[in-house]
Amino acid sequence: MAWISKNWAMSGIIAGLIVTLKHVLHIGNRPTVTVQYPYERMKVSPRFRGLHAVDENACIGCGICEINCPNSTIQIVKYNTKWYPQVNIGMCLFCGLCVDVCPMNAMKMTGNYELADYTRESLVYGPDRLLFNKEVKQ
Amino acid sequence: MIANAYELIVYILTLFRVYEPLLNVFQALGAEYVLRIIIVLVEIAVLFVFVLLTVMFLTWMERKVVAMVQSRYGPMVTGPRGLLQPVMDGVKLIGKEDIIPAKADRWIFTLAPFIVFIPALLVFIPLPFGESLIISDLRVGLLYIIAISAISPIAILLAGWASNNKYSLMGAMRAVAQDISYTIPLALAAIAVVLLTGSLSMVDIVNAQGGAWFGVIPQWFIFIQPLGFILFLIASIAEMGRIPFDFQESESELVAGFFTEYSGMKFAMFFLAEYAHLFAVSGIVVTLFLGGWTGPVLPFIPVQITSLVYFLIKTYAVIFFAMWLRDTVPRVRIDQLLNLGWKIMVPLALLNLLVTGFLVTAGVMV
Amino acid sequence: MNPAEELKQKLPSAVVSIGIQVNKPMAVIKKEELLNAAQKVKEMGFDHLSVITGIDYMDHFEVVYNFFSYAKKQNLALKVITDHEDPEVDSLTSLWKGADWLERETYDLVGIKFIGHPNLVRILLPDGWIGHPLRKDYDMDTEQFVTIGEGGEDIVSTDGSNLLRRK
Amino acid sequence: METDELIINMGPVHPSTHGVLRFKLRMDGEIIKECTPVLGYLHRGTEKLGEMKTYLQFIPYTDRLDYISAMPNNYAFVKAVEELAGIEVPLRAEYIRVITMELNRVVNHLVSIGSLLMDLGAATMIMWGFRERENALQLYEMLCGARMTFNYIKPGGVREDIPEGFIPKLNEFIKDMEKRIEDYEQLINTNEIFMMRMKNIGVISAEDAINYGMTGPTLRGSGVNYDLRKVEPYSIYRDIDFKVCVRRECDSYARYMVRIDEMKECLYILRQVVDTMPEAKIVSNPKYGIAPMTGAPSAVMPYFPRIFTPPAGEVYSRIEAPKGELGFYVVSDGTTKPYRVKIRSPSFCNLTAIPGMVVGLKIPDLIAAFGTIDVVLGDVDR
Repeated sequence: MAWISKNWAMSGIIAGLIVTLKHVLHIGNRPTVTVQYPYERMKVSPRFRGLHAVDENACIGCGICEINCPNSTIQIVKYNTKWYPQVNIGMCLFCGLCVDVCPMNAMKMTGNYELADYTRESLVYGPDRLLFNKEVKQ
Repeated sequence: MIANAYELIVYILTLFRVYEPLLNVFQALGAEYVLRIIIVLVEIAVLFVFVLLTVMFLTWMERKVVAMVQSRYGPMVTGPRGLLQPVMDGVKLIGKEDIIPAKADRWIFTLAPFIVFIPALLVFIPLPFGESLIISDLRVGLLYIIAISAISPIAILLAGWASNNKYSLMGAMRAVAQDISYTIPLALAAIAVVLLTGSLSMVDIVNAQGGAWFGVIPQWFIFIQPLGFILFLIASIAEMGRIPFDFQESESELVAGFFTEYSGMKFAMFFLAEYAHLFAVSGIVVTLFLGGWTGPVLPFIPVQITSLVYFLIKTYAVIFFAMWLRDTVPRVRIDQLLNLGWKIMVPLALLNLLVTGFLVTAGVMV
Repeated sequence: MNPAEELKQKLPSAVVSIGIQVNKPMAVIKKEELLNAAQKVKEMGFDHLSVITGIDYMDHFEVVYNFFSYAKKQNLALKVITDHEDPEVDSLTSLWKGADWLERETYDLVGIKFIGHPNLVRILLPDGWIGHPLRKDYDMDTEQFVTIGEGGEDIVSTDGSNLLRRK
Repeated sequence: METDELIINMGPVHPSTHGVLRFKLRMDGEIIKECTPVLGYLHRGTEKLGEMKTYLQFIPYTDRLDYISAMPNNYAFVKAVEELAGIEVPLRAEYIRVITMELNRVVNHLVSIGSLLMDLGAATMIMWGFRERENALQLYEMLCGARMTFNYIKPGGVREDIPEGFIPKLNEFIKDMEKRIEDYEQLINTNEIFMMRMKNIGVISAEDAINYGMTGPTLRGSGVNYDLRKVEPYSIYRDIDFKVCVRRECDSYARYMVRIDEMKECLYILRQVVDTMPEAKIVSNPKYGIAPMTGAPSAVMPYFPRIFTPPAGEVYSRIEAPKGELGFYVVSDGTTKPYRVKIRSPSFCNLTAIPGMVVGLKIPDLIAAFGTIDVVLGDVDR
């Protein structure tokens, strides 16, 4: 009898049922937390490490980011008579080392995280898609 | 007094003054039985459509309940609050490739989903959805239900064997062991109810629970048979194969149990059968222990409608309990399940039966 | 007295030299005496074999065993130096069951054979892999392709021409 | 009657092997006669990569070992390098490191308990665990811009100082977690079915556990009072008041309970660290870095070593990661790249014990025992 009361009194299961019922009825601070992604988006923090961005005026094309990239993601290519980094997002670790090492603080990482694409080629972000401050030059 | 759905249809047709002319037409052709067959087909079609819609609703409800427990929304996109999600799921499953494994037993593999699906629908025939809302009030209704639901383990075994997959086979073996050991306490608990009513007919069982003590407390068998109710509920959850007793699938152990290899529409049939079974078993629990469709009679509303509403409310309460339990507890182990079945539930059910029989014979309970 | 010195006192014949490996005492052990020394180390209370590291130094291999004593809360490292041609050391599986996989891993990646190991097969790489990747002379340019044979065994080949490959 | 043994391949794609582990099971009906784990499906050659990358470039790769709790991996490698080069770390950086690591311990145990319960059939717990984990990940995102693979701890400090609003949010998280853990305990701890599944399953005695080289919560569940944070205090753990959670039952339930207790202990540590954090905003060692050429300190860490060459030597340094003892054996030859990096991953060593634990049990028990061992395949295969 003691064995039955110990094992089959089901007090633990009943306690569990109460907790789950609390969630169903939203009793006590138990809200629904889902963010319905394509319709609503979470705000990313200012430090978020997403797609790169390169300051066109600051970048000197020195290639330090290229050397320091662990996955050889970055290549320095020629664009509009100057040299700029080109990032292959498909291989990028988003570790932020390129941002850390940039001596001119030209490299930044933006909050853009929706980087999926249909082809491998379109994952290579050339300077035309990375540069900002374009209007300053003209 | 309208006894079953056939007579109800006849009554409605008479009410709209179309039954007589129709009958005359068919009698003139000398084929009265054709009309009868048509009416029977209509009622069966109505039942099946109702059951299938309920099943689709249940899949939606299951996901919603799980989501609510887990602080999520569940399906939200298709239709209002995702209500059309089951339709989309159905469309998706129909569109899937129907894969038959190379070394599977093709015939049995194809046949098994049907053998699972058809009994799941047949169970509803003697189930009273409401006053006179019953396809056929079989005099052995309860026996019929228990017998029909005993077919599904055979189909599961066929499916598991024919898949030629070790996980499927193990799932099937578990399902059979589980079904056999839980049908016994299920039947024993039901027999205790039969002792009280003296009839296997589901309608009689419901009618026996129609009264009320002191005009307030309904005379449901749950109050007379609390132990029997608990045993029946546990055994029926085990019969349904839901957590905490979902050994036939036991996703994290046997991948998906006996339907590991199934895809497309065949998988959908297992899926539908599972939820049809859930609905049927909940309905049986309601009929046997929770007073079936009985409830306060309201004026101006046909008793058929109110009784159907009462029945559905009670059934959904039981279904909600099953879903709620599923979200709370882990799965027990197969040997623990069998221990529970044979060493605890069967003796308790026998004890319950003995006490009930004694009390009925002594005239304390009628 | 640190454990390395203690070991040297107890087994003077086995210990070649003692030193410090960044605040952890370390003893270099003769290859032949490893099992003996390990036995002694275990008797001294070092019951936790933390890691086995094989290092390729181009002209010789070093196998480093890092021990820890739960009772004394002390660290000890044993180092064995083997030649480069045919690196072989004694297996410690008889003393520490945990050495089993660590030795298999060392065999797999560095290619050091452990004499007396009950099941010295590759653990991380598929059977039949060519070369030991953590050796300095491992050929990094040869691509190796693994397919699964009829019996479920791994088949390694350097010819990937008949495989379905992404561009 | 003639019976035959059944060989079952559990994995590499199986719902409850937590990734791509494969168990070759020799079964007698439902009973396991022999269990052989087959590893290597996720082997990425991290140790070889360590030889090819510079010290700083290798830190992002350590994130990918145990991706559930990446911060201790970062720290373990950085600690090894710091010991090798003798770098001093500012106090505030150490505090930030401890905050991130303890937060990661909470995250790891949430995922561990959640996936254990999901394997046992109760899917609710993992969703609850992920719900709270999300809050922690948002904290990480605030702190270092990434949610799982941080690359945050650097030799000589951390990458950036904590941002504004981080501490209040952390306090909120701690407060919230304390309530949530009560929920978990009410849901799981006394559940009869859970106890039936976990008690006396996967028993491993203290001697065996030590002999197998198990560490972390799995070892403490066997009654060995051992925690590197206490035994060899690194960082600022010497000054922190906390207790080591030990259970003596040696079974799966004990290991689960250790994790629950550890979560509570982590919250206690976090509270202390937040309260006593030094105010000085120095989070990196200026001796080992160059200020950016533009002069003004950038938004990111100003003194971050761009080229980093520790002296030749070798070091073995271990920390108490959430899963157990995580060690890095680093050999330096005085160049910018390590000569050899050996990773002693806790998951790999803990998994060693599985074949011995489960013989004679059933498949569901294997899942329960395996779930409480808590492995991450990225950590096992490396």
